[in-house]
Amino acid sequence: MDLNDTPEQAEYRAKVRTWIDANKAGAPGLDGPTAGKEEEFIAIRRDWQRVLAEGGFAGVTWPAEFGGQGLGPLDQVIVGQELQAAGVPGILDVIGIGMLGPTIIAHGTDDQKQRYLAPMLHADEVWCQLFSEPAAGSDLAGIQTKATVQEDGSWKLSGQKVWTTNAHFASFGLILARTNSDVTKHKGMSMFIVPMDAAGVDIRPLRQITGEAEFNEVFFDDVHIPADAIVGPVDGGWMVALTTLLFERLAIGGGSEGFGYRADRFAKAIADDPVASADADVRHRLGKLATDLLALRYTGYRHLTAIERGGLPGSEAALGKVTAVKAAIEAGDLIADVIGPDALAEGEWSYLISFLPGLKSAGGTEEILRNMVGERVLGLPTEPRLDKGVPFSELRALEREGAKS
Amino acid sequence: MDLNDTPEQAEYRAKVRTWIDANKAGAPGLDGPTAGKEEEFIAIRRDWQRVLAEGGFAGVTWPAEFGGQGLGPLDQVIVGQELQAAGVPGILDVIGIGMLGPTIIAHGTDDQKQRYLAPMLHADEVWCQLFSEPAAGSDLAGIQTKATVQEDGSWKLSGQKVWTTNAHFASFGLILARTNSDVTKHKGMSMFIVPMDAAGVDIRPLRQITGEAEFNEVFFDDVHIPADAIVGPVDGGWMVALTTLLFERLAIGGGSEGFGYRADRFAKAIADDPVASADADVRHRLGKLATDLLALRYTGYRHLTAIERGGLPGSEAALGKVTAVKAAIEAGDLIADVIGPDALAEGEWSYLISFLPGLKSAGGTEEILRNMVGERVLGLPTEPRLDKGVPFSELRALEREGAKS
Amino acid sequence: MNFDLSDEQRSLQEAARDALGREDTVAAAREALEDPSSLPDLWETAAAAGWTGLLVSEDHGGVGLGPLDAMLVAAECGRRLAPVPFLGHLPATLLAEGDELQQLAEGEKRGAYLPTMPPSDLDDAWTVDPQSGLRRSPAPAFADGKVTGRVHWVPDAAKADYLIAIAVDGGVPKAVLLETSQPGVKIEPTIAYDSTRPMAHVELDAAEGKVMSASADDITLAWSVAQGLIAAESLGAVEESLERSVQYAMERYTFGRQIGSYQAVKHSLVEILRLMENARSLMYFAGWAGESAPEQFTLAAHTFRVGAGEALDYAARALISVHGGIGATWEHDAPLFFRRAQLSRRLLGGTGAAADRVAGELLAQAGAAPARG
Amino acid sequence: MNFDLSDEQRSLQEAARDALGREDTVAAAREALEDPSSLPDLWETAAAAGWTGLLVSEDHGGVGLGPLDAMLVAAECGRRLAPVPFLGHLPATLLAEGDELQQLAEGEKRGAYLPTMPPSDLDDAWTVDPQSGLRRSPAPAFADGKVTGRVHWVPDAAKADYLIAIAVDGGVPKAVLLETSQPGVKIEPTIAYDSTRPMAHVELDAAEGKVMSASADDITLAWSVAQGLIAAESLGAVEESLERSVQYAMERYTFGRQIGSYQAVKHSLVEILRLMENARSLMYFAGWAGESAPEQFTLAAHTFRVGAGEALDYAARALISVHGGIGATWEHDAPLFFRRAQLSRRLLGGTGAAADRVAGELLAQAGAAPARG
Repeated sequence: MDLNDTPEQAEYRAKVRTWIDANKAGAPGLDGPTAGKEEEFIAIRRDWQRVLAEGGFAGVTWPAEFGGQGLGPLDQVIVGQELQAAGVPGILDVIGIGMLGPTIIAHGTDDQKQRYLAPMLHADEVWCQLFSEPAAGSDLAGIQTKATVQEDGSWKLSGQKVWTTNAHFASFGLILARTNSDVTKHKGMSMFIVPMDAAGVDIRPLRQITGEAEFNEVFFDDVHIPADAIVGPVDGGWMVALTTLLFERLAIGGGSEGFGYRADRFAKAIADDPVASADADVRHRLGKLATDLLALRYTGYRHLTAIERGGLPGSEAALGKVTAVKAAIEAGDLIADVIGPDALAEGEWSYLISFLPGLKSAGGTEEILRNMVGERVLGLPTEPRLDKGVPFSELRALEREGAKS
Repeated sequence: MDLNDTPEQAEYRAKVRTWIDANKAGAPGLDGPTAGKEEEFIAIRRDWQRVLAEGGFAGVTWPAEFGGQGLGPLDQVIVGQELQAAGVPGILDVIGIGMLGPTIIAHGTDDQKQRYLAPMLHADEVWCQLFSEPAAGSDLAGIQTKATVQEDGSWKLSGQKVWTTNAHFASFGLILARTNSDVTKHKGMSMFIVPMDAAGVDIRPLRQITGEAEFNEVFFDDVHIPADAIVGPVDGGWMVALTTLLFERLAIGGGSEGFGYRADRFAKAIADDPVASADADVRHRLGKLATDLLALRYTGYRHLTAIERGGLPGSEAALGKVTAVKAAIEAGDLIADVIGPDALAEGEWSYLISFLPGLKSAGGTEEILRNMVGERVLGLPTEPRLDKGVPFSELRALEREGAKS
Repeated sequence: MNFDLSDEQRSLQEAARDALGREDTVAAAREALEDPSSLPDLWETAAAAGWTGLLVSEDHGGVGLGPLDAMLVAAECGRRLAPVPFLGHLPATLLAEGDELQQLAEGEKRGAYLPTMPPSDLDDAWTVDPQSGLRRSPAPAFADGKVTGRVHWVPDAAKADYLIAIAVDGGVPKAVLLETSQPGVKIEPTIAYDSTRPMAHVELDAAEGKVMSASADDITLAWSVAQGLIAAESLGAVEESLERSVQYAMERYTFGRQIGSYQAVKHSLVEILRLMENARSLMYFAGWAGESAPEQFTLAAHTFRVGAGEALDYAARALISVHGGIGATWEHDAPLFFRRAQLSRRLLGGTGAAADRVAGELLAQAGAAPARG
Repeated sequence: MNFDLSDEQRSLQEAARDALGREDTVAAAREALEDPSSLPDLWETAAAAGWTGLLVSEDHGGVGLGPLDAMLVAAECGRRLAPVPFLGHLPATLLAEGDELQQLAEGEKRGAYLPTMPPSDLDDAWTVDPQSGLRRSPAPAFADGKVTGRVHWVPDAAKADYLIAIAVDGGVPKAVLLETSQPGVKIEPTIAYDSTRPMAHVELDAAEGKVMSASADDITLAWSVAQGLIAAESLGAVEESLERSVQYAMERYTFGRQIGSYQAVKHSLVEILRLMENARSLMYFAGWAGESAPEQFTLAAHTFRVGAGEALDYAARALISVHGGIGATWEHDAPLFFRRAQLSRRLLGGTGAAADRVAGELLAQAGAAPARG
């Protein structure tokens, strides 16, 4: 058990720290945008990503030939830790750099790599991920957005995506679309690069319970996609998507400590109230949820160790989200019980309480996640599937029938 | 909202009370048998059931032609309430009188009614119910005990039953057995009366966590069953079994108040400890579980009202068991947390804590019960079934295959 | 034995459902989050239906019904998240007298009861919810005919004409009727996470009012009725949450099946049903005790508060979860039920204090009668 | 960064698993419920493996390992419900000195630590578990070189040669070594719901012992190590419960499918996994803190106690449930894990007091450093 850096890591950490010390005067603050100043905020954060990229601290794990540093995921973690310790924000385009760029590196053509990676790294062009759809949440392979090949080999794209972060200022999106409905659902999808300013693309903010629009809906109405914008083979989009999701898992596995929900933050809120601090019920609840959050912190170190050894955390790592959301809900409930309705007024606790129901479903419902872990980690049998071996085009009819039987 | 008796009920209640006052001097106590005195205990309780039957307080709802009183289920409840209020036990053969007798009345032949009902009523012959099997718990229709018809029309019975209350002193059992494996599982069962002293019947006590044998396993090895011992049609046993289960539902719906788990009983245990009585955590837990138990009490009155109107409580009544077990587990945990390991020493709390895990699965697991209520009450769709339309003899092969796919 | 609603009570329920169905109060609840002034005022509806005088005898202009009837109407309001100012008004009518009572009953004036918790094992004094924190605030004081003190999180105060304050004089509570327009009364509207429940803090500075004849028992009763009313509103919201959840679980498919066919979803919906049926039984308990067993009303009303609160906590989160991500968006109705759950849980002492009082009542009974059990 | 077990630690685990695999300790646990004398004595096994001196330096006859190593072995014992008297012996070796320490380390003598809770927000004094009830008992008193007092629910005392009592002298705790055979020491074996954990109450009546040089910090450390050890035993039992539950869920069919394919069962088994992985991370936290961050060891050991306790509570009930009715019968192994869960939860202050201490530690940190967060 050793949480210390290896000599190489310590050296890299010192280098990162030196660079941050030299550059932090020019860094923006950690706060999000204030109302009406969103564009300015994004411009500032674009600039800061550019500075980071030039310092070698964006795309740390990207190969050097694409502007990256060719370092390991632990080095990426070190950069994140040091930026956080210095109170300085990281890159703006976390999804592009962390997930979409690596997908293009893995599956894109040389031309695509040439064209897109450098501007992504420097935040000249921010990217968004266009996978989820209203009718395809947990069951991503059920997407209905359709790309139809044209005589000239280009594609026409129509459909709707949802839960799209950054869509409103992204230059490009990586979009999963159905290109063949006559085969089973996993086999008829392809992945495309779509310019977000193309004719027929309509981006609408999607407000959450908090009142803030963390996500967008994106509508596609006969959007023209050139033939060379496909990533990976025609009808081979599912494998490309799995690559993206793998990088997502790596990003989540390495970085989070209870999704930012820290035991000490919650303890502070209770400590402010001497009556609550001495109440057996309050203390019991605090002790239990704090235990969960500390478990997450140290689970994170286990995952980092796995990553350092060149692996990935096991599938059970996904359970960290369950614990984090559960403990944070308990914390929100506890703090609002202690503070009373005042906690529901605007402010951090109100935001926390309103944000959590959305987080609960984000990235797959808890039910799907438990299925996945039960099957992959415990080896439990899957449920009977009604959609196996059925062409996508016939699925709905089958669904109706299955429901009746 | 009126918990008072109707004039007719009040009159009947007065009659019951008068009879109890006149007869309670001869009644046994409420305690269970002491070790080594089980036989004596049963003999005394047989005698007491005979006295009750002669007074007209056994088989209250049975038709008069079979020795009953032809009264309604509410009158049955009144008898139970008055006996309880007087601190006097009820009948010994609750299962026979409440469920098996009515089944024979509904499906038996005249000869069967003639032969069996009167001795059952007077506890000259106690009965047991032989439905559940080790491999057929939640899925009762999966029973494997087999009855094979002989040339002379009699049957040979082999198999194993489990969770059989009173088997060790019962004269007869009502047994569900498979008589045809070439049809789907619900269609190949028949119901029989089996003498528990027949050759080939082996009764073994099944001890629970408490150490007490509340149930038995019963083994059948080529037991001879005469042709006239079948209840209902050949291969028509499932409908007969459903009748028994309906009477079980009536018995549970009408009688219980949280399965005997009363809020005041648990409050008393906490009130004995002044530190616990003032502890916010303890009080919070007590307040919540007591709320659940009081909800059960008043839910019971809603069910009685439904029964009084000639109906049955809705299927959601089955959820009462979930609440009762949950609240009692919480109570056991709370009381043992307050008292400490001493609560686990012999005595009422140790018994409670050890008894509950068994009660949780008794009468169907919570999962099956929730499925049933979700489908019947909320109208939710069933799960895909792999066993539909498949002859019983092929089921296991199909199961194996389903698990692999 | 007849532990069910009467025909009259069913008619009352249906009439309430009809009356409240005329406006889309759920959509209004969302609009009011951004523009509180857009909240419809349902006072005329309530007065026309006789709800304003529901608990007032016919002699005083009311309709002379009981707590169960009031809870049934409150449940219908809760189902629709309808901003009917019941929580403040109805308990006020239990304590007011004379002409003012008549005006309140007939809906000519609006009342607001300043929720004041009777002494309990937690606090051996009359207290009010604090503005913030777990330490409860002392109830206003009564001295020289004047009331001084601050009461927080008062439902329906902003539009009230009369307040019923509970002011304590040497440990003895008095119900005092004040006009909101009079000197020494300051009403500060405050945030409402649930837009349909406008809240205010009330500051009383040597305010002179009419002292009512209500006894400490009457004042305790008003508190318990308020507990029953907020619980009933919660129960109504649970019923609606379940209905909507079941509907979506039938419509939505994933992996080729309706999501309601999956055990995880099915069992969660059954859990709402279980909690809802338990809460309904506790409402009947409170209604029956209010009518036939007054000595059990405090216990009954607080168990209902605890049971309905737990049910709504669960149901509101499940309503969102069953809808997946879309259930957590601004334009969806589910978050409005969630907001209702969050605020209700913390008003009028909160469900935590209600659970404590349930424990206290039972412990007192157990201690007083050591031979029980 | 290397937050994983070392190769040596894995070897230690495997060796423990081998050593404990020689006897069917789970079956023995059931037999001992009816005949406590039938419980196998695994002392020789423990001594031969060097476990008796696990935490003792090589200078004093031990093997000089750390708390994490001890927890790893304890987890293996827990997995098999093996009656290895660790809870009493190992903390005793942290406080003993000299020849007696050597005897304890080499397994020549058996020690039993009398669990004594350091002051906390709950009780601002050194206390021991009461015989019954929520009010904790004062720790034994030290006066004129003699120890007087009563310590309840002491693990492993019945067969011990030496006791380490914590006796308080003007608020200051002293660790005192006593011989069980000496005058003034009375050991009363008591019931054990979990037959593999023989418990005793210890009565000290002006018992004269050797005062050790242990400081209050050392004595707090012994308490925390005991928390970690009982937590580790629980974690091992959880691992075994999960393994057995999964196996049965694969073998058992209902309605034509393996029960492990149903969401209700699957999600419950995943819940065991979730709680187990969290508890394992907390064991690593405690192990790492014990070695590298002693100032965090109290917090870490108590979080592990809370996390592992919650995991075992859940896993033991789930193990029974997944087996259906048969899982609740005497002849089945599942109830033995349930008994382990029930008793463990209430020993050494109980998991409730551990949660309270976690809260206390965090509240103190938050109060002491108001700028944090």
